[in-house]
Amino acid sequence: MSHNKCASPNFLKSFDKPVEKLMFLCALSSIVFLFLMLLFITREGMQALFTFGADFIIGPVWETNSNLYGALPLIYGSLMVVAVALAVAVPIGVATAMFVEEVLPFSIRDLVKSLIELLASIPSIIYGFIGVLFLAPQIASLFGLSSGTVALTASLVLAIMTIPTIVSVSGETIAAVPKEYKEAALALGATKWQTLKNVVVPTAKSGILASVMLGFGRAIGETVAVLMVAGNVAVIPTPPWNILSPVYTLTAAIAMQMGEAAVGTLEYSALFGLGLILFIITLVVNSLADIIAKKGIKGEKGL
Amino acid sequence: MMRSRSWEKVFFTILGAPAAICLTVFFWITSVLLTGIGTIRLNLLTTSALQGGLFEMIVGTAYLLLGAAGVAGPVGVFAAIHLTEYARHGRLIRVIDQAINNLAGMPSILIGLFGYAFFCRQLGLGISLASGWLTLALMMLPIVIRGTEEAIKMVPYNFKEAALALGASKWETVKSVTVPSAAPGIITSILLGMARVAGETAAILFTSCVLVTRGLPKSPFEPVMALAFNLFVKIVALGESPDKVFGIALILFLLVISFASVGIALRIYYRRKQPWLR
Amino acid sequence: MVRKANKGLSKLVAIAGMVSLLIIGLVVGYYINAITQQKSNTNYPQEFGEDIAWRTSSITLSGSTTVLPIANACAVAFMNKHPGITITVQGGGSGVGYSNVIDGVVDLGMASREPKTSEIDGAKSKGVDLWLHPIALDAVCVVVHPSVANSSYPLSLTLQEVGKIFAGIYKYWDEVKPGLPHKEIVVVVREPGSGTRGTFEEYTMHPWKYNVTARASVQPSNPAVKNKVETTPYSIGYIGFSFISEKMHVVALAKEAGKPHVYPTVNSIAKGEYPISRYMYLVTNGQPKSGSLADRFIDFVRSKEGQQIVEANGFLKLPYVYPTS
Amino acid sequence: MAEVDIRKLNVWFKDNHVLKDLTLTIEENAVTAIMGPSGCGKSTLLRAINRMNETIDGCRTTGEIYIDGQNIYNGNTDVYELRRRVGMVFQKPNPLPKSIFENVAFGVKIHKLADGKKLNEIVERSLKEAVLWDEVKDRLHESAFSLSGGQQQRLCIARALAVNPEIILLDEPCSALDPIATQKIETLMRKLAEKYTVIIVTHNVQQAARVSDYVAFLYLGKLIEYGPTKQVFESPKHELTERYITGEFG
Repeated sequence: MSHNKCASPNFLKSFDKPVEKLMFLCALSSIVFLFLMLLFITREGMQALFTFGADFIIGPVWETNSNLYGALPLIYGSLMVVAVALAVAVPIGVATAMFVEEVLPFSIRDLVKSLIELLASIPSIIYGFIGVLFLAPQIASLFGLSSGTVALTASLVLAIMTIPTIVSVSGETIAAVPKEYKEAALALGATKWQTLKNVVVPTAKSGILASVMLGFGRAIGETVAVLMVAGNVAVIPTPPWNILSPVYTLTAAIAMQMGEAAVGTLEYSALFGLGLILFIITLVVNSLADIIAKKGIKGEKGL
Repeated sequence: MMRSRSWEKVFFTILGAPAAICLTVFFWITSVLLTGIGTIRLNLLTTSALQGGLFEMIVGTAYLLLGAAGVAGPVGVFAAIHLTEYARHGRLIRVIDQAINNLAGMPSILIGLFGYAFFCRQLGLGISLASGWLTLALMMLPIVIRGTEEAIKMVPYNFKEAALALGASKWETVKSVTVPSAAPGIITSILLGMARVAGETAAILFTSCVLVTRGLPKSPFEPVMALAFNLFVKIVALGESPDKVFGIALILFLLVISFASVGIALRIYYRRKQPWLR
Repeated sequence: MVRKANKGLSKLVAIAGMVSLLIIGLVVGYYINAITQQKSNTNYPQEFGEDIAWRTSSITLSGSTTVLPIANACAVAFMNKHPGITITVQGGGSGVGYSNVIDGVVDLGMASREPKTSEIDGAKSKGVDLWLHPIALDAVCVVVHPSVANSSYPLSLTLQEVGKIFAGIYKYWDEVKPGLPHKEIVVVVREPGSGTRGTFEEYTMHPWKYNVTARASVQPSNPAVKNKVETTPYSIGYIGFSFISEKMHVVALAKEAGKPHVYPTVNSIAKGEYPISRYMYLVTNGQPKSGSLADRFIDFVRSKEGQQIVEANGFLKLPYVYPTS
Repeated sequence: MAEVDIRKLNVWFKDNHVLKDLTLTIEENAVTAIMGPSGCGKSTLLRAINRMNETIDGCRTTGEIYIDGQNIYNGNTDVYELRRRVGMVFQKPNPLPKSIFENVAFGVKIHKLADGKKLNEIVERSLKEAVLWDEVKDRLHESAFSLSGGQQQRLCIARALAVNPEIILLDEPCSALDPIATQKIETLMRKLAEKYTVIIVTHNVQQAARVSDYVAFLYLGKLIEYGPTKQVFESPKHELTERYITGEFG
C-alpha cells in the first residue's frame, strides 16, 4: 500500500529522530501542564495561605468585605452538594448501566448509550439555565421554600450531569465481564437477575467504584451550573444536613469573585487558594479512581 | 421450585426505569429549549452583534474551537503515537498515563484559572483568542490522546509488519500505515474534543472573551465574543430578558449537540466497520 | 486485503473531510458575504473634523457590572454611528475597573462607587491620576417582600436600623418594629465588590462598623436580588432604582432618627434628598485627550442620545446638563 | 437417569440454518458422544438441550426435545429448573472469580437447595464425585484461578454436579487441556455415566471411541449416523462417517 512512499529517498529517514523527540515532548505535555498548573495556582495562592495559615482551610468565615478568607463553608458546601448528588446519581447511574449492558437488546444499545452520552455533552451553562428557569421554582413550591436556589437543586442538577459519567464508566466494566462467567451461571440455572447480582456486579465492582470516584471528581469541579442554582451563601447550613438551605461552593466562589478581584489583592490570592484546595481534592480523587480501576483488572487474573 | 419469570420481567422493567429517567431528562431538556425556537429568526445568525444579532458570537465560538483543535489535534495525536508506538512500558509512561487521566478529570474552572495566571499574565497574551485556544486545547488534549490511542491500537499489527518488512522505517510506517488507518478514529476524537469545549464557559470566563466589541478578532491577540460567555454574562450579571437569552441558549445547545452526535455516530460507525475485524 | 481495506477507508476519510470542508467553506463564505454587505450598506459619515485619528482607533472598557448594561448599549450605539471605531467591553466589577485603569490595562474603567483609599493610594504610587466622569445616577433602594410591609402598612427605617438588619443584629422582624411579624429576617445582598453593595454599605454599615451577617444570601446581580426578594417572604434586600417592581415594597429611609423619611423618586434622588444615591462613573487615567475616542465616548454617553440609553437601561439621567468640554 | 428424546429439531441463528430436522434419542446412564467437523452444529445441539441457545441474540428454535417425556420447549417449562437438571461444562474451564468452595456452592445457593452444614456436605460430595477433593480439601477458600487448567475443568464439573443434575452436557471439555488432564477427565466421564446421562461434544474421533457408549455424527447441521459406538466405528453405514473416522476430513 505504501510501496512508493517506502521508496522515498534516504534523507527522509534522518527525520526519524527529531520527530521522535517532538512526539516525546508532546507526550510529556500533559505532565508539564499539570505541573505548571500546580505551580502557578500555588504561586498565586501563596499570599492567602501565608496570611491565614491553617485558618484558610478550617476558618468558618468567608467574608470579602472584611478581608477574612476561611474556606470551610465553601469546602463543606461543595462536599455536601456533591454527596447528595452522588446519592441520587449512583443508584440511577449503576442501574442504568446494568440495564443498558445486560438487558437491552444489542440493536438499540448503542442508540441508548449515545443518547446518554449526549446528555453528558450538554454544556453546563445550559443545565444551569434550565435549572434556574424550571427546576428551582419546582423545588421551591414542592418544599414550600421561599427560593428554589438551594443545595438540593444544585445536587439534582449535578446528579443529572454526573449520571452519564457513571453510566459510561461502569457500563464499560460491566460489558468487560467475560461471557464465560455469565454462561457458567446461566448454565447452572441462575436467572438473569441472579447472574447479574452474583456474578456480573461482583466482578465489575471495582470498575463501578471507579466510576463513582470519577463522578465525584466531575461533580465537585462543576462550576457554572452550580453557581446558578446553589444560592451562594457562604455559611454552613443549620443543621449541617439541611439540604434545603443555600450553599456556596469552591467553584462558584472562584467564578463569581474572580472577575471582581483585582490582581495582587488578598482576595485574588484567596481565590487561587481555593483553586489549590480544589486541585488537590480532584488529584486525590482521580488518582484513587485510577488505582481502583487498575486493581480491578489485576483482580480478574488473580481472583 | 418454580421461579416466576414474570416476576423477573417486572424486576427488569424496574431496572429500566432509571434508564428511562435519563432519556426522559434528555428529551425534556431538548424540548424545553426547542420551545424557544420561535424566538429566533434565521437572520439572527447572520446579523452582527451591533445590530442585535449573534454573528460574531457564533463565528467567535468557531474560531475558539478551530484554534483549540489546531493546537490540541497535533499535540494530542503526536503524544498518542508516542505512547502507543514508541514508548516502552516504564515508570515514565505510567506517570504520563496518570497525568493524562488527571488532566481529563481537572475541573474546567481550574484550567481557566491556570490559563489566566499562565497564558494571560505570565506569557503576556492578555485576554485574547490565543489564550482561549491554549486553555481550551488543554481541556481537549486528554480526549484527543485517549481517542487516538484507541484508534491506533485498533490497527492490526500485520499492517505495520507489512510495511516494516518492506524496509520502511518506524516513522514511515507510522506515517504511511498507522495514521491513515487510524485516521477516522483520530478525526472522531478531535470532534468529540471540540464538542467537549464548545459549550465551555468556566475555562474562557477569564481568558479570552468580552461582552461586546466590533467584528471578529483580526489577530489571535485580540479578544473574541463567544456564545457561552455571552449567555453566562447575560444571565448571571445582566439578567437579560429570557427571549433573547433563549435564542443564544438554543443555538449553543444545537451547536454542541450536533458536534457531539456527529462524533458519537462516527465513533460507533468506525468501531463496527473496522473492515479488518470482520 | 490489507491494501484494499486501507484504501477504502482513506477514501472514506477523504470524502468525509472534503464534504465537511465544503460545508465549512460555504458557511464561512455566506457569513463573510453577509457581514461585508452589512458594512457597505452603512454610509460612512462624510463630515471632516479637525482630527480624524479617533475615527479608526479603539478603546477597551472594563469594570462594574452595574454600569455594564449602559456601557454595552452605548458602545453598540456609538460603533453603529462610527463604523471605523472599535469599543471593547469586558466585565468584571468596580474593583477590577479601578485596578485595570491603574495598571493601564484598559482605557476606561466602569465604576458604580468612588475609589477606596487603598485604590487611591495604589494609583498614586504608580503615578496614575484617577479621573471620575459621572455618566448616570442611581439610587440604592431598600426593598422588602410584601409579607413584611405594603402600601397600606408602609415601612420606614433609619439608615442605622437598616444597618442593624443587614448586620444580623435584628434577627426577627418584630425586633425591628413592634407590629411586624415574628418571623426570621431573610437578608439578601449583592456579591462583595459590587458597586451597589459598596454604596449601600457605605451609608448603612460603615458609619457604625457593621459587617454583613454571614447568613445573608448573596446574589450576583440586580435582577437576581429582585427575583429573590420578590419570591422570598420576610426578605429584605437592596437594588438599583430601576429594578423596583410592584411585587415588592420600597422602604422610606431617613438619614437619622428625627429626620424625615424619604421614598426614592426621580425627584428626591436628583435633589439629593434620598440618602442612598450614587453616581455611575467612567474612570480614566488623567483627563482624556480632547478629541480622542475615550473623550468622545464619554461625551456621547453624556449627550442627549447617551442619556436616553441610560434611562432605557433603568438608571436616572444626570440631573443637570454636564459641560461638554 | 433421564432419557433425551429429540424430535425434528431446527435451530437458526439469524438467517443461518444451523441444525436441520434433527431426530435422535439419547439413552440414559450412558455416554453419548456428538462428533463432527467444526461448524457442523455440535455445540448448538448440546446447547439446545438446556436451552442455552436462547441466551444468544437472534436464535430461533423449532421442534421438540423431551426429557423424561416432557417437552422442554413447551411454554410452561421453567427454564432455570431445566438448567439445574441439565448440567453443562464448557470448552474452556470457566470458574467464576470466587473461591473454590464458592464456585461449587454457587448453584446450590442460587437454587436455595441447602445451606450451612448441608451445603458443606454437598460441596464435599460434589468435589469427591469430580475426583478433585483430595487435591483441594485444604485450600477450599483460595481463588479458583489458583488451580491448574485440568483442575479448573473438574471444578466446573463438580459445580455442575452440586445441584443434583440428571444429565451432564460436556462441550469439548478437554480441548484446552494437556494429555494427562484429558485422561483424568475421560476417566471421570466413564464414572459419571454410572449415575448420570452424559452427553459430550468432541471433534476428537479417538476420544469419542474411548469414552462413549453411543455416538452421533453430525455434518452440516444434519444427523448422518447414530448408534452404539462399537457399531459405528467398526461398520459405519454412511460413507461420510467412514471418511471422517479415518481422518480423511475434519
